[in-house]
Amino acid sequence: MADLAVRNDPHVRPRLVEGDPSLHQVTEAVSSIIETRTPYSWWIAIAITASIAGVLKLCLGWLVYNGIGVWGNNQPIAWAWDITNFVFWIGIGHAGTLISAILFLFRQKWRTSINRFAEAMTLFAVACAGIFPLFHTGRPWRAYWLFPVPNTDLYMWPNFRSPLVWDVFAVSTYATVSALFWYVGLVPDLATIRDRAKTKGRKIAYGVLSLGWRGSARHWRNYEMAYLVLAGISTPLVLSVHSVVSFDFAASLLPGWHTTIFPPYFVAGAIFSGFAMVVTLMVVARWVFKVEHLVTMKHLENMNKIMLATGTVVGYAYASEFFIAWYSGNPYEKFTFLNRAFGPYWWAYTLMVSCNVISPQFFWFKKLRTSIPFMFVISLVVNVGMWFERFVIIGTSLHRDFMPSAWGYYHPTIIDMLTFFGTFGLFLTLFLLFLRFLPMIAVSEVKGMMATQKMHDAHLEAVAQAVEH
Amino acid sequence: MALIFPKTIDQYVRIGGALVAVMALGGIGAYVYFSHPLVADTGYSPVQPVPYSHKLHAGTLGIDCYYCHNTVFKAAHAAIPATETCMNCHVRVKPQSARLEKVRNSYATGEPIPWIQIHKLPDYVYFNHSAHINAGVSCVSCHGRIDQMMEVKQVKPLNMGFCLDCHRNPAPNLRPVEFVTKLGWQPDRDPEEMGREIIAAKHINPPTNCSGCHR
Amino acid sequence: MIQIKTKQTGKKYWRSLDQLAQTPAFMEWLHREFPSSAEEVIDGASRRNVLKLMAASFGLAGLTACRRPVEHILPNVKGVEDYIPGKPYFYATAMVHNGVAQGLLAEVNDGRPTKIEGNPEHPFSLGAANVFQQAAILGLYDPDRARSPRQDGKDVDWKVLDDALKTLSGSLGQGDGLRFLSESVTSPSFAAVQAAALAKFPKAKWIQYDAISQDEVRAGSQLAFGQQLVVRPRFDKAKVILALDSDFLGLDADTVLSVKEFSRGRKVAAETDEMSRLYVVESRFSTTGATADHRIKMRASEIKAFVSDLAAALKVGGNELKVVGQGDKKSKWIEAVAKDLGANRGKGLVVAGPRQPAAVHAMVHLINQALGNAGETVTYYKSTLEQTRPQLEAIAELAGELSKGQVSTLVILGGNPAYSAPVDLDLAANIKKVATSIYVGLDVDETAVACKWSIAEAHFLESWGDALAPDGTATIQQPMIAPLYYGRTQAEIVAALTGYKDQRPYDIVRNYWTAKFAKGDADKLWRHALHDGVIPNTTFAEVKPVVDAKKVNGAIQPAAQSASGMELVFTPNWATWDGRFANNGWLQEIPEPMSKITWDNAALVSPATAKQLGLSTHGWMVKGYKATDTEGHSDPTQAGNFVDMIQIEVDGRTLEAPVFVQPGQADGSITLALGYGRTECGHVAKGAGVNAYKLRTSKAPWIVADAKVSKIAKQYQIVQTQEHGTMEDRPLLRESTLAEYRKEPNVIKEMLEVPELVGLYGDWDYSKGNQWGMTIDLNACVGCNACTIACQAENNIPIVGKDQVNRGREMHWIRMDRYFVGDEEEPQAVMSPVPCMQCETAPCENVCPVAATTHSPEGLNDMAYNRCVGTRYCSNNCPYKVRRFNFLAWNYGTPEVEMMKFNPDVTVRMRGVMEKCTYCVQRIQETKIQAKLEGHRPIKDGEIQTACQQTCPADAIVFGNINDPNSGVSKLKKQKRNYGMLEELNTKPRTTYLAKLRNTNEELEAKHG
Amino acid sequence: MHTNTPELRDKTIYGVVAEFDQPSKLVAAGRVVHHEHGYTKLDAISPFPVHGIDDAIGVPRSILGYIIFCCGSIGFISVASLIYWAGGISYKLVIGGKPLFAWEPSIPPIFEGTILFSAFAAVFGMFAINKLPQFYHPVFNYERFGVATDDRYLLVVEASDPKFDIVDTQRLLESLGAKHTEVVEA
Repeated sequence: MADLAVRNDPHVRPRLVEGDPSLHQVTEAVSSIIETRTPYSWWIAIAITASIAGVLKLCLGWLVYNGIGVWGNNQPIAWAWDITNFVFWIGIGHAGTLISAILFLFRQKWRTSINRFAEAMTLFAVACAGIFPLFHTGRPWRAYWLFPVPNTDLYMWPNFRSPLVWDVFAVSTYATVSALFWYVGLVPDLATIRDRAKTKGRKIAYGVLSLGWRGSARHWRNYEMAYLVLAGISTPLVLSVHSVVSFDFAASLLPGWHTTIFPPYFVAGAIFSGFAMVVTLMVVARWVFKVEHLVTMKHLENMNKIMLATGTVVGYAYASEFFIAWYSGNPYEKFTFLNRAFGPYWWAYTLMVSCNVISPQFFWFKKLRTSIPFMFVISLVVNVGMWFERFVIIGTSLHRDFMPSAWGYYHPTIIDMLTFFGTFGLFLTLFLLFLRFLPMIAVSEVKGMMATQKMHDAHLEAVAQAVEH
Repeated sequence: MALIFPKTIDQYVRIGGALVAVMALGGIGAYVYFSHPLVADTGYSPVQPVPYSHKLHAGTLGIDCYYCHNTVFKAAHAAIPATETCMNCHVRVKPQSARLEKVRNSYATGEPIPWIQIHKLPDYVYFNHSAHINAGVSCVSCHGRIDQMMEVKQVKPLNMGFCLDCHRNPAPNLRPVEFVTKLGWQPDRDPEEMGREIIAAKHINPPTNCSGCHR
Repeated sequence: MIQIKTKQTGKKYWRSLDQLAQTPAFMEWLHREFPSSAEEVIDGASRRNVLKLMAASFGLAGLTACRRPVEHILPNVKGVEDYIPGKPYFYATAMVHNGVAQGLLAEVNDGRPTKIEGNPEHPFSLGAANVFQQAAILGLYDPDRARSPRQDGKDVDWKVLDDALKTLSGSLGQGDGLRFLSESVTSPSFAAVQAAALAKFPKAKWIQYDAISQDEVRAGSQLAFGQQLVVRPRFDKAKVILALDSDFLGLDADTVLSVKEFSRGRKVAAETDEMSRLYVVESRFSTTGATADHRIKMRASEIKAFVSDLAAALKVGGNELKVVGQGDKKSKWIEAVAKDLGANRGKGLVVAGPRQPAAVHAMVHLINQALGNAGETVTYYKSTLEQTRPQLEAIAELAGELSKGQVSTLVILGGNPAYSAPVDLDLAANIKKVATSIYVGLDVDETAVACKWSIAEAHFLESWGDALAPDGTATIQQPMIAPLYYGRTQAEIVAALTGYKDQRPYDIVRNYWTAKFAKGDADKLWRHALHDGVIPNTTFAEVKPVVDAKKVNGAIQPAAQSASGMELVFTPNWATWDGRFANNGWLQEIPEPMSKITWDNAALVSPATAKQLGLSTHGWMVKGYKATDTEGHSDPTQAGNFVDMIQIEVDGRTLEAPVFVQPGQADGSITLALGYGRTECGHVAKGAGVNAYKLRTSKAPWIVADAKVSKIAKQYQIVQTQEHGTMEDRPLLRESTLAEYRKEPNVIKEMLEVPELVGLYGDWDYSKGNQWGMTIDLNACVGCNACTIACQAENNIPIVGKDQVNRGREMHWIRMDRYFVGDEEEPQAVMSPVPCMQCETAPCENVCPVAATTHSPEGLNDMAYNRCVGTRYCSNNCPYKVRRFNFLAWNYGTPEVEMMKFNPDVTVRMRGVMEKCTYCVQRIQETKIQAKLEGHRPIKDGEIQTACQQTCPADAIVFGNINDPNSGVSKLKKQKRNYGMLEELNTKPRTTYLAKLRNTNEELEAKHG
Repeated sequence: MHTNTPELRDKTIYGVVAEFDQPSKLVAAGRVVHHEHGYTKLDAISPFPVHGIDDAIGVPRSILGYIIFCCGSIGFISVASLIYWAGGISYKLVIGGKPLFAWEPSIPPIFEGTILFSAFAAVFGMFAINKLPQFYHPVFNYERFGVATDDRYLLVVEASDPKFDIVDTQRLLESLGAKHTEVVEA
């Protein structure tokens, strides 16, 4: 009765955990996933993804053996799918940190159910992204020259004016910090798994991983401080990473690249694609692992709202690029953008706009926003669109720049395609391992969130009873 | 709950951690040492087909480097002498010596003597002997005291850093041209100061940009 | 002396490579680097995977930085007098091209000729060389060259051949049934051997035949003057030039002199300077047409009518023909040109191309005489080596004799006639009927296969010889290296066969000349001749002939025009000439100047004709981002360069050829280049183009009046280095008219309005010391590609093959840009080489993450290959797109012998690194060091020449110190014509351009550009 | 009947553990034990950070923040000086006509360096202060320790506490609503 009153009260947020489970049930729900016997379906899945990752390995081997020529890159399109894939994956890698850091700072309680998942995704996406800057070099075995390695031999240092060196700093920092952030979050949950472990092997394995965590109040004290600071520094970090990636283009003088709008535009795009990927994976995972009550429609809907917002920002960026191209009166700029939209790559451009700007607009409607199959499809569409956004930016700007005599066109080779395809294999393989061996939901955080919610409810009940009298 | 780890575990963990740290540092140290040009690039001293002793010829007998390596003042390459050059003397000096057999054969058959190259720069480096010699850089600066070596050995690393050190501050390695082949020569005054004078006199301004050596 | 030296050192090098290739170190390395050893380093489509993998010393040396395989030094055994290892030497020689010789210098590094330059002493080179001469180096080291004598297709020992020749020469008797077939004999000493042979065998015959023959020219002079004369136009003296189907700046130029002299007349320093005017009438859009101030396209077969109308307009001779059946435009044109020529009596010049019939040439002589140009702008010589007999007639007779079996012994000396002779003579088959057929040639080609015996010929860089320049100036051809495969010269073989007094080529040449020299100091004169590359007082006698106007006017009466059928015109081509250079990768990959096609020939048709034939048309005038233009032409970038194919039929014989739509091509006229579609050839030539000789009969060797043409249901992918034809109204290559430039000299600069350009930081100080810079004069450049090949040879630039060019990976450091301007009806074109601009604020440098490309204190944009990791970011950020990336291991495939071409002063780049023009920094460094050794003297202006500058026949490229106000380059940069390409980006390019000026005739100006 | 003798305490007993089923009860109990009875050597163990427990049992403020700040500053300075030294001192190369060192292009690397150092400080600093990894701890001897990482809350009173007495302390805790109490040995 009173309960009902509360539920119907518009001022009360819908619950982030449904069915009002006990803390123990939460622990069960999450832990049991990795404690039960490995299902055959998992073996089959990882067999497939691992072999796809194998394809990636072969492609890279062939690439290193023969040279960049096995890809379709040419003059003038010296960067093509390689950097496109890099930016694509890096972009996807942004949702995780965003959720764990920024939403944390904004005290967005709903993040707790999905942040672990998203952080894992971040790590694996960054791992895939990292492949390309390394292997797109003509002599990968010399790529360490991009790092400021002290050397007694050459007396040479990287050129710190180059956006690529900024990239090296940004991406490596981002990968490291995300990994730390992720692990710190894992420690208490690993302790939980440790204490539930039955076999000696698991006991030792999780015992070592959890570093002997025991949830002492003193630990929690420092822990929360560390977590807060990590969130605090990760927020500017995550924004800086994609800004720096955008500098690769913005800092050049190529029409279509040399644009001040790039940093915010890229960050928005990154968040956009990142959330799309989270939705794609989450929709599947929550269904497979029966955690719908922990990852509720509320979570998904919020993510869809964010996609709607960022998608619209991206659309605005596309529009303003055109406006500036016209308004600047720079003939090269003007040409580049007309060429983008109506030139040889018109199809890529059209695809990009329809996927990234139009498709998310459906999320204005709550009905669609809360329809699992629909959001799944849209999230896939958005991922496609965002890949094409990067290709359009790189490809169409390069293939026709200042000198018509040097214009060209780009045809991907089979190696190009298989390499990109292979990265998905790597990504999913890592993901399956994560789902198998680590708690996919931040148990302790969820519990903490539930506890506060319970207090909140208790308070409301009191109020409700007061009203009844 | 049954303990997973015994009471004593933590001290072992600490000891283990300490060991790992020490080994890591040691590894890095070893790498730096063994990869350092001074260690890695020096000391190469293969056995030559003919047991020719620079110590004897250049040192004891005091034959000028220029007598055999006769192109150093004119050309980029310091020519390896033709067999003929050896025979100039050895038709009379020790004409029967067994150790000179290969030389005599070469002279007779026209088959060159396969000397083994010791001082070798990568093929993307373009070093010009004449430019350095005429500026007053002595052979000794890069080759060491050849005149004291029975078998020639690389004593200078000859890596890019080595070149740059001198190109940035040539003064210590400069001397009047007439002494460049006098490996043991010591100036009677402060070499630095003398070097600076030579630099001023010859407007010596060694390049430190890439195309100075790489083309 | 020289021969001995080169032989010795040459062999040394050779031997040392062999040894290196066998060292365990190398073998181990080879296997470590290429587990699959020989095959497939590069993807299948590349032409290189068929050559086996033998990357010997260079790859090895490149690795010694990290590993240390034992490397041997192999000194000479006997010291060689004043020879310094590693120092290049230059020797004078000459190359015969298109029937005349041009003096050259060959750079020899440790016994390996590595680079060809023009001989400044030689009157027909003046230091310049053309593409064919530049590429001769690669021809010398062509791994597919014939390596030994062959009997019935099997290699045999030289001994066997010598015996065979001895027995044969004994059995020749009076020489009946003995026939010699050679190309035009241009060597006096060889002519002596020839004469001796014919004297010894009176019944024998000697036939001379060139695929690209000058028959019509000779006949023309015979007709006009009643005697054969060498015509020597002097383009520098002419104020008004009319070229009738004459590509005298391109394919019809026998030496580079015509370009040299013409460009002299086009140099404009001050606004007040005079400048010659060039009218061109032609069917194919040639580089000459592109250079012209006024050009109209016209079917080659209508030139005859045109010239007679012109004569009429000029009131020349008795000819009173009225201008009939001529379009208004054309008659206007004729009037204007006639007026101009008339106004410039003695300062005008009319020239006709070798494809035009004798009558046209005769009439041209008549006009030149009537206008008083003869003796002024054109002079005539009496050749000592004249050919009285028309070549076609001679070879036709030979073919007859062969088919009737009247020939017992046929000696073919070069020229590959089995491939290039008129198809109706069916020479290849007829040769087989001969009992003893001997072929002397460089390659195992179609003729070699047809003959019983084929003998490996010595390359001209391997052999002693001599030859005459157009005006008779003689040059001794001396070898730079001993014959790599022990090949023989033609003279040597004939001498052996006919028992000539001298047998060794050296004696044949030397004795011939020393006999001519004054007794006493013959030796001295001989040495001088060798040193200078020119033998003094050997020019032909100049004559002042009179034209028989009556005969000429009689001959010119135009036959009834068969305007109905499609006209087919044959031309030589820029890559293989008449087919002889087909296996030369440098030439195959050089883009044809107007169409930019590489590795192929194609039937050139005009857009209108293409439409008429229902062919898909690539619009090279398509503008902007649109996929097609208003005419519906598709942009080739978007069409993927797949073109339709047509079938051409000429009296019964058919040929399928890809079509290429070329603006400026005369409507109803197809141009098809000879020299492609070789069947018996090396790896490079395989599959390149279609064989136009299959349509070329002795009846119509140049112009087929009515060929039947039909579209066929096939497509073909042609490959170009430049796919977009228009400049998109961007002020990249700027041009104006002389008149306008005189009115408003700032017109060039005003083509671009830029706000004041300010950098975020102050500028670097380049005010001290040598500061290198370059100017490129668009007014002089004729787009001949010589610079590109010179650069390729100087800087060890690899060949990538058709497939890789198609992928956009050609490596040329200095590319030739060609843009069409004006209307599509009568388009003009502007061409210019584009090297690295050496920007002072180079965008490429900022973005390189490892500082592999940085700036030198002398303003060079250095590129350290060994530092490059290959991110290709620099290329993306280069607005001129002049950086080139080693997408694959272009050099690993290089066969051993071909590696002798490498310039030891330039790094051979490995796979995965970026490369680019460096202003030939190796030459700069050499000179700077030389100057230091000579007491730190300043470097003289012009002392350093970049490879492109040195060989440029038009002297369009000038390089030097821009800090020195008196240097040539600074003076040019002060001109009002001077501008920096894309300077609005504030890149501060060191390479700037001098805008093109067209000296237009205002009467025609009004009508069209 | 134990008596509260020091020897006994030091040798064998670590302390008393009391188990609660509500965070609120834990906090309440902690407050009573600490503030009213003046126990000082206390610890609370919970599956998630329980708010208010810190002041309840008197856990001092964390010093982690200062550590992080210092390391962050070190990161800033070291990267900035690296760039300055590499381009401006070690090898002066003219690149694109730009000055040998300028702040604008150096900002991104410096920023990232600062972040990286701070992050390391935050994580490893936290582990250090918490003395992790520590694979053995007496509270693990608590029979039902597993529940502490699931849904129960433990209050630990160490034997080293001067006011500690096995009997009294245990009683006290039970009186505060502990579901279960137990003495754990060291």
